[in-house]
Amino acid sequence: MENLSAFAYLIAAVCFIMSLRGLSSPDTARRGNMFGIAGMVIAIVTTLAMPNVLSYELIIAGILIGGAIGTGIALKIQMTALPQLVAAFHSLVGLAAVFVAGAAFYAPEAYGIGEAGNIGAASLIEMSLGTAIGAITFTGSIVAFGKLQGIFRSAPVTFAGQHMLNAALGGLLVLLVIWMCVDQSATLFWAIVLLSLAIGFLLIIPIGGADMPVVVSMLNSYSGWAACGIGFTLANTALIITGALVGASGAILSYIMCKGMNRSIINVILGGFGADAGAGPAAGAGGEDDRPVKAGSADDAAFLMENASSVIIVPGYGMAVAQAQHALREMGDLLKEAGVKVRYAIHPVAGRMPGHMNVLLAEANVPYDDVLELEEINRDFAQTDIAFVIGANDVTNPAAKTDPASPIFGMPILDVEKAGQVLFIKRSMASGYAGVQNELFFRDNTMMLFGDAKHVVEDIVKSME
Amino acid sequence: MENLSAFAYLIAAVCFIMSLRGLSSPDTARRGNMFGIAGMVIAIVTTLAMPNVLSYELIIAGILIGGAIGTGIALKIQMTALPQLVAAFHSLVGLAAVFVAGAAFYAPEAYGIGEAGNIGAASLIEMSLGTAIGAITFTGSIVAFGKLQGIFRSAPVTFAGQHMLNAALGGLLVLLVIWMCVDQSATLFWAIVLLSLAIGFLLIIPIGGADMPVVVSMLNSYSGWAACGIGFTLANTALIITGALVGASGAILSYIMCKGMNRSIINVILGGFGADAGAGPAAGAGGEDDRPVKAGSADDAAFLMENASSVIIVPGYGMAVAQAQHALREMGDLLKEAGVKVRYAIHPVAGRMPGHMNVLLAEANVPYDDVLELEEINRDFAQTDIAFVIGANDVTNPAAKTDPASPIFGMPILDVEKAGQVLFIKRSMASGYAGVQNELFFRDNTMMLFGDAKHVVEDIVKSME
Amino acid sequence: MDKQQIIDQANELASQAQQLADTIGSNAVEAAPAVASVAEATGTTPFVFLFTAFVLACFVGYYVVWSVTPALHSPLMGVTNAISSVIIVGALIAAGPSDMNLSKIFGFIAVVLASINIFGGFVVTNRMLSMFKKKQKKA
Amino acid sequence: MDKQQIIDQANELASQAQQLADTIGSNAVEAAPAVASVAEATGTTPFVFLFTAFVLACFVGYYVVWSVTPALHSPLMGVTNAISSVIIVGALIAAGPSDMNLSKIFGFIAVVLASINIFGGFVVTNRMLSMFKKKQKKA
Ligand SMILES: NC(=O)c1ccc[n+]([C@@H]2O[C@H](COP(=O)([O-])OP(=O)(O)OC[C@H]3O[C@@H](n4cnc5c(N)ncnc54)[C@H](OP(=O)(O)O)[C@@H]3O)[C@@H](O)[C@H]2O)c1
Ligand SMILES: NC(=O)c1ccc[n+]([C@@H]2O[C@H](COP(=O)([O-])OP(=O)(O)OC[C@H]3O[C@@H](n4cnc5c(N)ncnc54)[C@H](OP(=O)(O)O)[C@@H]3O)[C@@H](O)[C@H]2O)c1
Repeated sequence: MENLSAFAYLIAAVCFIMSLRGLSSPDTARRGNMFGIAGMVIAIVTTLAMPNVLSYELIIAGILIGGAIGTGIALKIQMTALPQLVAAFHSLVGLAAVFVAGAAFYAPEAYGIGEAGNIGAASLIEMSLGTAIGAITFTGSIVAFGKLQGIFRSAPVTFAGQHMLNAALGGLLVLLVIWMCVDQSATLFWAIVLLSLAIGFLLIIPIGGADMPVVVSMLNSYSGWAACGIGFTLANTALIITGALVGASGAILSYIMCKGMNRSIINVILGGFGADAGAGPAAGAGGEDDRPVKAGSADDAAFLMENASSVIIVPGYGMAVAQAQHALREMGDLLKEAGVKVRYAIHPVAGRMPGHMNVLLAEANVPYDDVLELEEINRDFAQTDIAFVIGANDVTNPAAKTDPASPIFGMPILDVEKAGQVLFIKRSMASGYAGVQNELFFRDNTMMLFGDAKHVVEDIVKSME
Repeated sequence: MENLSAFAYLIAAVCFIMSLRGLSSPDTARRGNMFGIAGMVIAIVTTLAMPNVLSYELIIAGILIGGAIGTGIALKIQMTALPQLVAAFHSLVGLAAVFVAGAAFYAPEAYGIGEAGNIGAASLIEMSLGTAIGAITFTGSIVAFGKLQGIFRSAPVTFAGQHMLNAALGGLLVLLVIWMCVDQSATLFWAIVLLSLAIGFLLIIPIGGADMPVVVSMLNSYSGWAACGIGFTLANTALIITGALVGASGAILSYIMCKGMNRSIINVILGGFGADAGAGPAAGAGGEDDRPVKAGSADDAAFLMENASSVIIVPGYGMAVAQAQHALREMGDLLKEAGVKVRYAIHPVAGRMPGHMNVLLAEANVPYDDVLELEEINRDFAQTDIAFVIGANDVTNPAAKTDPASPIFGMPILDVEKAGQVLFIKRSMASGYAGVQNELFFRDNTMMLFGDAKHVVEDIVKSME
Repeated sequence: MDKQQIIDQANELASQAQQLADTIGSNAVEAAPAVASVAEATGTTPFVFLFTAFVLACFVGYYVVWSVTPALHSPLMGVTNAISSVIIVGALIAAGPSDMNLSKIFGFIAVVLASINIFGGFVVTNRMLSMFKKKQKKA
Repeated sequence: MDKQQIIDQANELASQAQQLADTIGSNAVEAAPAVASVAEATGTTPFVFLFTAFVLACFVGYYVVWSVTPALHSPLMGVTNAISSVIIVGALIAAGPSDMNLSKIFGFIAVVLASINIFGGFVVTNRMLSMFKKKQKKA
C-alpha cells in the first residue's frame, strides 16, 4: 500500500517535471499544463486513498470552495494585472503552509511524527522553519501585491535602523525556533508565526514597487524549498521533487531578472535604485531636462512608418499600463498590408515580470514567431528603418553601455539608436523605473510622440487608414 | 556507516553528472574530466572502506595492472583509431560485468543477496540479465572492433535464416534465464554466458563495418542500463545514477547518428545500406560512371584558393584515413596569411563516429572557433567562393534532397554545391559509405583532385609556398 | 513445614514464574520496535534516499527551468504557483481524520487556500497559453 | 494429597512456568526480526526510493547529454566509457574477502578489466580535450 502510494507520488512528480518541460516551446506548452493538472489529480487522489484520511465532507467542500474562488479570479483577471495576481496567489501558498504546519503541530500523530507535546526534534525544526518561511511569504507577498496593485505606496518605506531591526528580529526568530525544539508549547508556535508575519512585512516595505517581481520570484523559490522540507518530514518524494522544481524556477527567474538589470540580488533586497538616490524612482534624478526635443504627431509617425521597409516595435511597461497591445497589433497588421516588415523586440526585463510583454502581445493575437528576444534581434536594428518604442525607456537607454556612473550601467539594452529613426511613445519626459534620464530623447534621429500609448497608437491607425 | 557510504556514493554520482556537464563547452571540458576522476576515486575509496572488504593485495595489484595497461594504450593510440579504441575498451566493460555477475553467483553472501544455491529470485533475474547483456556487449564489441580495425571483413556477413536463428537463440536465452531462477545451477549460469557470447557475435556480424559506431553506442547504452540493474541489487545509487547517465548518453548518440543518416535504428541493426543493395558499400550501385568529370591539379587548386576571399573546408572520413589533418591545418594557415577567410564545416555524421572530425582538427591545432556545425554554417555556402571537400562524400550528396529513391534521401547535407566552386579530394570515383553515386562530381563548378588526401594537400601547400 | 505452607510456597513460586513470563513477554513486545529501529540505524535510512532524490531533483529543476523559452516565463510563474500548492497533500492529511478538532479546521482552511491556488494557477496559465498562436498564412 | 505429591505438583508447576517463560523469551527473540521485516513490508521499501532515483537520473542524463556540444561527442564517448566502469564497485566487493576462492579470482579479473577502462577512458579523454584550443591572436 505504502509502496503503491510512493509510486503514485513519483508519477505525480514526473508529471510536474513534464509540465515545466512542455514550456520549452509554445507548441507543447498547453500539453504541459495538462500534465501539471494530471500530476495534481494523482497527488490528491493518492492522498485521499490513504488509510488515515477517513472523512471527505470537509475536504470536498474545501476543494469546491477554493476551486470556485480560484477559477473565478483566474477567469476574470486582466492580463495586465498578472504580476499582482501571481503575488496574491503566492501569499495564499504561504498561508496554507502556515496552517499545514499548525495542523501538524496540534495533531502530529496523523503525520506519524510523534504525539502532541512529544514531536521529534528533526520534525520540529522542519515545522518551525516551514511555518516561518510560510508566514514571511504570506505578508511579504501581501505587501508585494499591495505595491503592485497601487494599494500601498509603491515607493520604498525606509526608516533609521531598519536593517538593524530586521537583523534583530531575525536573531529572535532563530532563538524562538531553538526554544521551540526544547519546549514545544503552543504559545511559542504562535509567537513564531506572529514574528515571521512581522518580518515578512518589514523585509518587503523598503523595496520599491518595481522590484517586486524579483521579490515575488524569490519568495516563490523559498516556498519551494519549504515544500521540500515538508516532503522530508512526510518522506514524500512528490513534495521533495516539486519543491526542488519550484525552488529552482524561482531562483533562476530571479537570476534572469537581476542579470537583465545588471544588479545583484542583495542590491535588490536592500533597497534598490531608489534607495541609492535617496528617493523613489518616480522622483529620480533624471526627471526633466531643458534641452530641446523633437516632438511629432501621430500623422508624422504614420507617414514615416508607411514609407519604411522595416519596423521593429519595442514594447515596455507603458504599453501594459495603457493596455495598448490591441491597438498596436492593428497598427502592425496595417503596416504588414502596406508591405512593411514588422517585428517585435522583447528585452528580458521589459515590463514588470518575466515574459510580461510576450503574454500581452499574445493576448492581442500577435503571432509568436514575430516576437523576438534581445539576442535574436539586437543585431538587426542597424538594418532597420524605424524603431518604434512604445512605453519602454530603461531597456533602450544607451547610458547602460556608455556611462559607468549610471545605475543601469552594464545592463544589456536593445540597440534602438542604431535604427534609422527612433519613435518614442510616452506621456512626458519623465524617467522610467530606474529613474535615470534617457539620452536618446535628445538625439537627432529621435522623434517623441507624447501621449497615452493607446491613444497615440489609435491615432496612428486612424491616420493610416 | 552505511549512511555515510550512501552519501559518499551520492557525491560520486554528482561528480559524474558534473563531468558530463563540463562537456557542454571546450572551456570547461577538462575540469569536467577531473570531476569524473574525482567521482571514480570517491566511489572506489568508499567501497574499499566497507567492512566486508578486508584484503587489499589483489585489489591493488589489479588496479595497478589494469591502470598500467589502460594508461599505456590510451597514451599510444593514434587519434584516427579512436572508434576502434572505444569499441575495444567497451568489450572490456562487458567482460567485467560478466565476471562481477559470476562472482556474485558463487559468493552471494558478500553482496548480501542470499547464499550460494539460495539467491533471491529478483537478484537472480538481475544477475542473469546482467550476465547476458555483459556477454553480448563483449563479443559484439569485439566484432565491432575487428571490423573497424580491418581484422575482420568489414562487409556484412549474411546467410539464409540468420534472423530466424537469432530469434531462436534469443528465445532460448529467455528460457535459460527463467530456468535459472528455479534451478540456480552453475551449469546453467555458464550456459547463459556461452549462449550470450554467441548471440553477441551473431547479432553484429551482419552489420556493415561503417555502421559500427551506431552499434557501439547502442551497446554502450545497454551496458549503462545493466549497471543500473546491478545498482538496484546492491541498493547503490552511484551505480544507478551512473548507469542512467551512460544509458542516456549511448541512446542519444545513437539517435543523433541515425538522425544524421536519416535512418531508423532498426534499419541499422537489421543490415543497413549494404544489405538492401545485396552487396557491401564498397561495391555499391554507384560505383563508376562514364560521364566526364573535370579533374584538376594541386597547382590549380592552390591558385583558385589563393585568389578566393573565403574558403569553407569540409572534411570527411577520407581525411581520417589519410591522416591529412596536419597538412590541412598548414594549408589553412597559409590561406589565412594570404587574407582568405577559412572555416571548417562539420556534418554530424562526417567520419565514423560522433565528433570524429572535431577531434582530428583539434589534434592538428585548428582553433575550435573556426570549426562550425552544420546548422551554423550551412547558409554561408552561398556566399562562399570555394568549398574544399576533403575525403567527404555522402555528407555533401545533393541526392539526399532531390532523389526520393536514394538510400540517403532525407539525410541533412552540407550545401557545398551552392559555393562558387567545389573542390573534391578523393582517390577515385568510388562511392562513399552509403554506396551511392554523387551527382556533384559531374557538375560544371566541380573540380576533382584525385589522389590520397594527405599527398594532395601537401602538394597544394608546396605550390602555395 | 505444614501442608498449607507448602501450598503457599508452590503458589508463590508459580506466581513468580508467571511474573517472569510476563516480564519476558512484555520485554519481547518492547524489544520488537527497538530491534526494528536498530535495523534502521545500521542500514541505510530513508533520509539518505530522500536526500538523493532531492539532489537529483535540483539538477532536473535546473535543466528543465533553463529549457523554458523566455517568452513563456509568465506562464512558468503561473504553473509553479499551481504546483507549489502540492502541499495540499499535507492539508488533506490534516483534514482527513473523522473527529473534529483544531487540526482538522486548520486542514480545512489550508485545503481551501491551496485549492484557490491550484485552480487559479492552472486556469490562468491555460488562459495565457491559449493566447500564444503561430503565424497564420496571409489572409 | 500427601506432602510429596504437593511438592511434585508445585515443582511441575514451576517448571511449566519456566518453560512458558522460555518459550515467550525465545518467541520474543524470533519475533524481533519478524517485526522488523513486517515494518519494512508495510512501510516504503528501498526499492521505491531506488526507483525514484533511477527515474530522476534518467531525466538528468537526458538533459546533461543533450547539453554536450556536438564537437565534444568523441570525448563524451571516452568519459562514459570510463564512468561506466563504476561497476568496479561490484568487483572490489568480490575481491575483498580475506579467503581465496573462485569468486575472489573473478573479482580480481573484473578489477583488472575495469581498471583498464577507467584509466584508459580518462587518459584518452584528457588527451583529446587537451587538444581543443581557442583561436590565438594572430602571431
Ligand atoms: N520585467 C521584469 O521582470 C522586471 C522586473 C523588475 C524590474 N524591472 C524593471 O522595469 C524596467 C522595465 O523597463 P521598461 O523600459 O519596460 O519600462 P520603464 O523603463 O519603467 O519605462 C516605462 C515608460 O513607460 C512610460 N509610460 C508609462 N505609462 C504610460 C502610458 N500609459 N502611455 C505611454 N507611456 C507610458 C513611462 O514614461 P511616462 O511617464 O513619460 O509616460 C516610462 O518612462 C526596467 O528598468 C527593469 O529593470 C523589470
Ligand atoms: N560519423 C558517424 O558517427 C557515422 C556513424 C555511422 C555511419 N556514418 C556514415 O559515414 C559516412 C560519412 O560520410 P563522409 O562523407 O565523411 O564519408 P564517406 O561518404 O564514407 O566518403 C569518404 C570518401 O573519402 C574517400 N577517401 C577514402 N580514403 C581516402 C584517402 N586516403 N584520401 C582521399 N580520399 C579518401 C573515399 O573515396 P575514394 O575511395 O574515391 O578515395 C570516400 O568516397 C556517412 O554516410 C555516414 O552516414 C557516420
